[in-house]
Amino acid sequence: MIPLQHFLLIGAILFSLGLFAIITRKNAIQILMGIELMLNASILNMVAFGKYDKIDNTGQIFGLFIIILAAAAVAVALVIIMNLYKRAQTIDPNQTKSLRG
Amino acid sequence: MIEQIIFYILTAIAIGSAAYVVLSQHLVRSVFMFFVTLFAVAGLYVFALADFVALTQIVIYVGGVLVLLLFAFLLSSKDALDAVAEIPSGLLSANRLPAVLIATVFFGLLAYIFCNIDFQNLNWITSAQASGNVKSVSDDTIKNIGVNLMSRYLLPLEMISILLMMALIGAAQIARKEPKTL
Amino acid sequence: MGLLSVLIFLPLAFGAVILMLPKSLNKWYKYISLAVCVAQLAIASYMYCHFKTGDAFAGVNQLSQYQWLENLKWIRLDVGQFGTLQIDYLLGVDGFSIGLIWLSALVMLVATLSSWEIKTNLKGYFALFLLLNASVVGVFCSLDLFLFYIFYELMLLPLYFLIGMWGGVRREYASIKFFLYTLFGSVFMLLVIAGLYLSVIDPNTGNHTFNMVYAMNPANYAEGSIFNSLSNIQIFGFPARTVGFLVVFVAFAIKVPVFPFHTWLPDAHVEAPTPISLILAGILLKVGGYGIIRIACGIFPEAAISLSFWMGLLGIISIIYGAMCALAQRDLKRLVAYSSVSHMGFVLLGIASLTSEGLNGAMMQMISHGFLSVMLFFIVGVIYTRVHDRDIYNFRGLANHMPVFTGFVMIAFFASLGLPGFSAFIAEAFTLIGAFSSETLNGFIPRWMAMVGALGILLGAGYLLWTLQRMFFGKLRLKKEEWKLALTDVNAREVIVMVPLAAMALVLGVMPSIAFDVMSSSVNQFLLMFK
Amino acid sequence: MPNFPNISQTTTDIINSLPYLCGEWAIAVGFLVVILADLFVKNSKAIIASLATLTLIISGGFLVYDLISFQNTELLFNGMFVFSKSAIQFKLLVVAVSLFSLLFFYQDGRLTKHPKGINDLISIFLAGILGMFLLISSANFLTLYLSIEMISLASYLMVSYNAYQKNQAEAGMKYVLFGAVASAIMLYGISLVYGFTGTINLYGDALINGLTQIGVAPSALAIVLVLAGISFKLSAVPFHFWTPDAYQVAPTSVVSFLSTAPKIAVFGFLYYLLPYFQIGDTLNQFILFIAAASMILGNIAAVFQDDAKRMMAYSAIGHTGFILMLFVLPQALILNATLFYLAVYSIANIGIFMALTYIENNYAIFNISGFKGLGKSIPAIGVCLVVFMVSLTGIPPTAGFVAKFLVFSSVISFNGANIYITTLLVIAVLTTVISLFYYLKIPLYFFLKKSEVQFYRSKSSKVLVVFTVVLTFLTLLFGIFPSLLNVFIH
Amino acid sequence: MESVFTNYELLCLAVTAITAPFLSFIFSLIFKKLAATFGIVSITVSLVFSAVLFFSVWQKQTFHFAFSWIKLGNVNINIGILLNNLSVLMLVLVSFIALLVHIYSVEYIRKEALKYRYFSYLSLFCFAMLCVVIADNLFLLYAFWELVGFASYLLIGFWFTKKKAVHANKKAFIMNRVGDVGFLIGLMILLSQFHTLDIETLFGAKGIINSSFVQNGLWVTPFATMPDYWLSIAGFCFLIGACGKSAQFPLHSWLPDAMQGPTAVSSLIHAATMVAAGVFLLLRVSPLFNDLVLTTMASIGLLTAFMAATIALTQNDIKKVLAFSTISQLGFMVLAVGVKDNAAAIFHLSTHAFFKCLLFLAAGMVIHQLHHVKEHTQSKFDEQDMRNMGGLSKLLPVTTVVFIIAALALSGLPFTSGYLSKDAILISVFEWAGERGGIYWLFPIVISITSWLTAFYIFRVIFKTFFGEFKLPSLINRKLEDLHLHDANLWMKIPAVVLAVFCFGFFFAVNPFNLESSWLHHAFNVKPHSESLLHLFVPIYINVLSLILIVSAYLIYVKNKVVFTNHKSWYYQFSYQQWYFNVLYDKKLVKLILWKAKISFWFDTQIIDGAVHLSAKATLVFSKIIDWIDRHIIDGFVNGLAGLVSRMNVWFRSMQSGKLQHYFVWMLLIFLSFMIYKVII
Repeated sequence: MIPLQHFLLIGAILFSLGLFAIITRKNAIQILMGIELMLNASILNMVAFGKYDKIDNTGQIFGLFIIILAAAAVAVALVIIMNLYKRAQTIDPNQTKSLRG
Repeated sequence: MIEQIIFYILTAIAIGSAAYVVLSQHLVRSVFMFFVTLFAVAGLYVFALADFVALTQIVIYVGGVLVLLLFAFLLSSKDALDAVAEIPSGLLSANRLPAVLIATVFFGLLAYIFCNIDFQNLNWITSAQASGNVKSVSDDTIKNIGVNLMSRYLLPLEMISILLMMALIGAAQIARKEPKTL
Repeated sequence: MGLLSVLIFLPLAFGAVILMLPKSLNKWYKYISLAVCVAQLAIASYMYCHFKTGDAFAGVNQLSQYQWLENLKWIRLDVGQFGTLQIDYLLGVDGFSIGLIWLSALVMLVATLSSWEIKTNLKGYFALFLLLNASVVGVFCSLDLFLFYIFYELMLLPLYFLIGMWGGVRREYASIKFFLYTLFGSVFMLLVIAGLYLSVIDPNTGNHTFNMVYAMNPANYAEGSIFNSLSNIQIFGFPARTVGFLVVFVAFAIKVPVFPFHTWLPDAHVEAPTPISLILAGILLKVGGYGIIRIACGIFPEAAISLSFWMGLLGIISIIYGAMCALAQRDLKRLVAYSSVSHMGFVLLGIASLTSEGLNGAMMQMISHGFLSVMLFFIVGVIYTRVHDRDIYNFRGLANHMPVFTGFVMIAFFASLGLPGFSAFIAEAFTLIGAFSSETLNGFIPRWMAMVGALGILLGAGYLLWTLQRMFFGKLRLKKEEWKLALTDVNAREVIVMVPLAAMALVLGVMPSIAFDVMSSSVNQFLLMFK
Repeated sequence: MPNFPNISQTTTDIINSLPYLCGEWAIAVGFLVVILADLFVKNSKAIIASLATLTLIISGGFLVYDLISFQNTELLFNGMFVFSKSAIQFKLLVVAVSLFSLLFFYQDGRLTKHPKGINDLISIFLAGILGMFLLISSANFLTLYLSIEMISLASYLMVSYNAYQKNQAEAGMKYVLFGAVASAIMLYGISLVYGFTGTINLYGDALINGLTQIGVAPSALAIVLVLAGISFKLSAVPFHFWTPDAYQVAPTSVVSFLSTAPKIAVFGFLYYLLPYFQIGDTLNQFILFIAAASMILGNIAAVFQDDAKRMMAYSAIGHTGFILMLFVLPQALILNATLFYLAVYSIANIGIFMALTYIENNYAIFNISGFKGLGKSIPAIGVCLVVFMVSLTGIPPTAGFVAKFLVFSSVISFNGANIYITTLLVIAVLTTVISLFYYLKIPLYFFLKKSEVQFYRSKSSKVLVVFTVVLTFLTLLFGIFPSLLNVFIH
Repeated sequence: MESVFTNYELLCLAVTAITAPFLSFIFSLIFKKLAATFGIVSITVSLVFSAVLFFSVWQKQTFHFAFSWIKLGNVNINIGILLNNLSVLMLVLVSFIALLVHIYSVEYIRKEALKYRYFSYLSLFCFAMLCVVIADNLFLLYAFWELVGFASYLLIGFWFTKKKAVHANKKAFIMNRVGDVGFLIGLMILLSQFHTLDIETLFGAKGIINSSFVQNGLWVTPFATMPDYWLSIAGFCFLIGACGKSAQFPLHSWLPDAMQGPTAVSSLIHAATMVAAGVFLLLRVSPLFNDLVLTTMASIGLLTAFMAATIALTQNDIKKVLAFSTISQLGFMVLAVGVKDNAAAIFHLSTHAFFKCLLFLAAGMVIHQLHHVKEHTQSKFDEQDMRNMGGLSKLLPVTTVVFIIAALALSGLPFTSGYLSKDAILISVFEWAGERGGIYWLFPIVISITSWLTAFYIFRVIFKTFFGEFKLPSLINRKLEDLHLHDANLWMKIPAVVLAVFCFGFFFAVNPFNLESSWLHHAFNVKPHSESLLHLFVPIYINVLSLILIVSAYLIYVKNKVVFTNHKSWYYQFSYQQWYFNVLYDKKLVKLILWKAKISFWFDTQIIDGAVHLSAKATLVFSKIIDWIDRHIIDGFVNGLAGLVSRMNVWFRSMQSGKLQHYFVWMLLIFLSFMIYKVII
């Protein structure tokens, strides 16, 4: 039996790594990957807790919804990022700073 | 016992690959390493008795999302790929210092809280255990998910259908070429 | 629809008419405006003449004693938990307001007459002017705090544009400064008004009410409410009622203006076109004094008592400080503006004394200053419209060149430095007498304040005589030769403007009872709250 | 079926729930119909416009019907959806705002001249409204998450809808990534809440009991994490960063929609959340903090902005803070004030953006400093702008004043002497004064400054002027007779 | 004795007497050409009515009429008329002298373009002054007191294109204002103590001032109580008021400057009437003064009298000499009030009015004629400078005679009115000092010296102006005949002659040597002087010494100046040998006196006037500082707040750097800090 804490800690590590990624990566797509890491942490938590919810199965279903939604969100985000690439020839968030102040 | 060992191996793979994804200076490698992470995490789901979710993770995430990411990445980052060596490294460069700070503090915070909670004695878990509302390895999760989706979670399901429709339309609209007649 | 409503809505209606009229009727706007003002003055005069005096009509904290009372249910807004927001269209006048209403009618008329100098965008100008007119009158006759506040704020917007669009070089700075300053005070006041609303209960209906007359009666405060004097609620460690008083006081002190909240005044005056300067000095400053009396002191009497020393202190600082600043100016309009600070300091001193003499004197000073400052600003305007310069050093020896004008200048100057025979003398003397006897009568402010205040009279003589000497006496010498032609003596319109002002100052100086009779019973009634 | 003890009950619940959701169904059907019409009808612009309008009206009609016929509060769809009077009020407000926005879309030059057409925007827009409806009625974290994502995705798409310039695309990217991060954080919070309480239902004892049992620190962490996503939608500090960038370059009509409708929805949701999240004083403190920070930052950062829409973005942040101030109070106190304020704010905001669009369409001016002397050319628009600005500042006789007064008196009536609340009030007042400074900048440039250049005017329709004037009239009318607006709201 | 008139008629008379000049003031401004006529007619009316009033009230009754003017709280202020001995006397005095000055002015001001203004101002002044005299309460008195100052302001600045005149009138008004402030504060003290300002009620025979007392450091009145120092403060305040108006030290420096006005004005306002108003006020409120105030008053009077007299010794401007002389004589009066001899003060006030007015008129005639010469010859010289004069007695005989008569009166030589009044004061001072002894003996000594100096300086003027050699012709290179210098015409001569008549003592006393026989003095003298040697001794020694000084002045100024320079000349030897008591009088004493005079003048111009200017300067500098504070600190604070906002604006906007990841960092930092706050704390 794996203790709940361990799932949670793994999730926390993944989440923190995701945070690190979104701050440091120089590429919008990699930032998106960081976000996916964070989402994975959440799913992990959900399914871990879902073990104690057999009838409603909330944890697992929530996890499924998250995965599906992440796909949709990634699709939208990618479209927007590709649009940026088309207009600015870069997806480095540091290079695109015309809106400021 | 073997269960634990596999779990921790998977954990190590997941965290290690995720760290590589996050820290690597080599962009393409980091993307590919993300495959590994997702697989490993899917493995962890299985250990949480969520085999269907793990499956979905592999099918949708790895098969769909990540491929999409990779395509986009390759499409957009030709220049970036060429200039791999130029990406600055080191702890202090760019936003790394605040990033390290934020990530560690956040993790510390979470860890501190998780370690201070006795999950086994939470009311809802004890009552679930008492009423037998706990999954066992042999349970048929897929059926349960199916029924629940169509009954209890019907509204969210409908919602997400509209959401996906909208995302589809929007993404298609933005991605499609503008007509010549401007 | 009572007379007061007519007073308020007449200008509003005709303002709308002006907006409707086509641009080709440009010339007629000012005559419409003039007609409105004349009508207002006639109504105000009628009211003044038929104003019933005596203790049975004192007003202040007795709603039934107000005259020309109008009470309409206006807003009944369901706001959930704390009942219905009950706002009444409640108008009425008593001894404190009737004089000021008449004053505003006169000043508005004078300002209209001096608006002849405005040449651009007449439609906008007169529409805003009439809006301002309506709101000013509204401020003086509304007895509902919400209504009062609406009119109070409504004055700002037209003024902002009137200063900002027709003003001088730094008009943008001046107008925004004026606006921000006033808003600063009034938004805080809004909090207090909200607090008052939640505290005061209409004794007849049991609802919360904005009625400021009810707010003056401690019995009408709901138990445990924030401004109930028995509930001892503390805000930042001070009693809530003291904080309430302070907030309201500061809001109006900005308007008066009292040191150290006065710095908007010189800028606003200097940049404002002449008619707006007239209104600013003649009416708007009085709104501050009126508010301090009726709202700050009337609703929070015990806080006023405990802080009267500081009020008095601010008053004398304003007197001396304003005079000193005036002495240092070389811009004539700035000088006059600072002199307003000094003169309005007397108002505060008189209010702080909380004696019959002091309060009457303060009211008198407001009315008197209404006439005199308007005249002073008009005088500045006369010079400015001719040569577009106001620097005192650029003029000399105008007395021979513009004898009639100089005559008016002499009258205005000497009247405002407190020459007997003019209203300012009576006003200042009574203010000081009140301030002096305060220590004996009620012990609110010490005697030395009156003595220091008396020094202000001396300093007043200083800067006005200096100006007189510098600009009007001596041999004619102007900065530019061509000014000699430009500086013609006053024309008929200008005389028509100045004569009634000077006459009023004189009449009130010789027969102050005209004003005192009307207000004294109200003042006595008011003072009963401080016993 | 032993494994599914509740299945029959859940199914009947679903069937019983269906009629309550007519408003939502109408939008959903409208969404589909619009898509189909776009696919199969040529030159469908006018048809889709009328279809969308019809959808909104029908939905509004259903809502009104619900409002009149149902008084009770019910949980529907197995605790997924809450049906209540006040939720309908918020939804009606959303519908009203959306109607204005819809009309507005068809006047915005950037959208109407868009080569890819406006039809897709309408369908996204409808889906967004559906998301808002569901958000307002969310009764558990799953629907909360989904509806917030729905609104977010719709918003991302609308902002990036015709991003042809670099900075437009950039704004879209920032918005989407920022939003994704915020929702990831919220999701993590939801997962923790679920873990701590075993339930994802918002309303019920399980949540409160679970969070109370777990202790202050974990529950605070979970709640704050959840609130991150909500704050992002409200664009409250510190989740406001996307706002100025997105507002500045997005099509003005879209900005007008985004700055009003989602906010109403989120506040509607927050209004319901209030009593259920009161574990310790975390919620109050967090709201206190973000309210104060939003008011200060929003209003101060707006001061020297030159881009009109960017300024309005900061102003929106400030107003969010101001409304949030209400949410430190008990639920019972705030409904009317919130609705009133939101309605008034929306009217003024839409009005301003309409006026700005008119100027964009006709003069292609985006900067406030470019407005110099415009008052001479378009005095009507100028006067309207002044009224809106005054309303946003909260000066009589506009509706903004009454709204502001209601907020103040609600806060004071609760506990005017509390030191934190008093400090918050003082901040609110001071920032109101500051806000005057930038709000008056528009009239300042419009009327007070003289123009240096000749304006080139391209002729376009006057519909926007009419709308603007109508909204101005409403602002003044509700300022003088606020009871009228209350009638509408109720 | 019953009056001939009913009260109502008295009221009408009094009102007419005071309104006549007011009407004239108005009509003069409207009908410009008839201004002089209006002025003269109105003041004649006033005089006649005053005279009637005088005869019906003098020593017979006190008439008091009042109606309520302002009634507020505790304050009830009347408009009213109080006719008693003092007021009717002043009424007659003022209107009489004013009439003469009016007549005189007709000629004096004939060539001025704006003479209607002159007459209208003069009428205004008469109106105000008459009102001051008969006002029944202090508030009203104060009002007209200021109005008098205003009229004086107008008249001093009559030639408003003259820079000096404008400066002078400003100075006069402001220094008067200093006094007014004192007066006002005094009023406030009285009002809050007694709740009335009615002179009769306060200070009359049954005045409530008598029912107030000082006890345990408190000043108790039937109405209120104050610490006792307020009694002294009240006294000092009125004293300051009087000092301002009566040009007493330290507020005296405006009077010499006021000589910039027309000489006729100087004679009426700045010699005879207005400046006496200060003394009049002191007389009105005299029951209020306690010992401290009285002693101070006496000291101020003494100091002023002495200082002004010494200054007058060296002045070359004829009007300046007279101005200082006025200050000095007013000092005598204040001293008299200070030693509680009100009768002497009133008496001297009256006699002084005549002879000082005459002196000014005569000087005015000289100046006027010289002015004609100046215009006629189109040369430039100062027509007021005595160094340009000399030997005018032959050319202007009438002027000379009247001037000498007035001078004699001023010096207090027998047969003149001054003899009586000045001796009255001197005797009182001697008696007063005798009662107190010690240091107080300084008072009679100094006042005696002053008295002698008076004789010396006024005769210096006479000798320098009317005797010796006429220096002007050589100065401007014209022959004497070309100057056409002659006596003024009748318009000017008649008033002078009339006044000269009134300089004789017969008019005031049956026996011109006996003070006690003076009806005027008698009327006010509550307690008769004790019969003592003083009555005999004081006049004699004063007069003898005065005569000696006059002669010496003659020797010095008429015969030549060599007395100072050429020791061997026979004049010097003569004086040295003949007047053997050279201990008292030799060149050294003269030099000493002159030196002292110079010192005094220097002191006056540099220190006193300097102080006045300095305080004006200081006020100005202070005002500049305040202005600076206003602009930079008060307004600076406001702008600083705006600056703070803009600082924060810059900071907030720098947070919005445009880089997405900076947004993340900021967001997470703020968010995390809140969470840490929540979780840890």
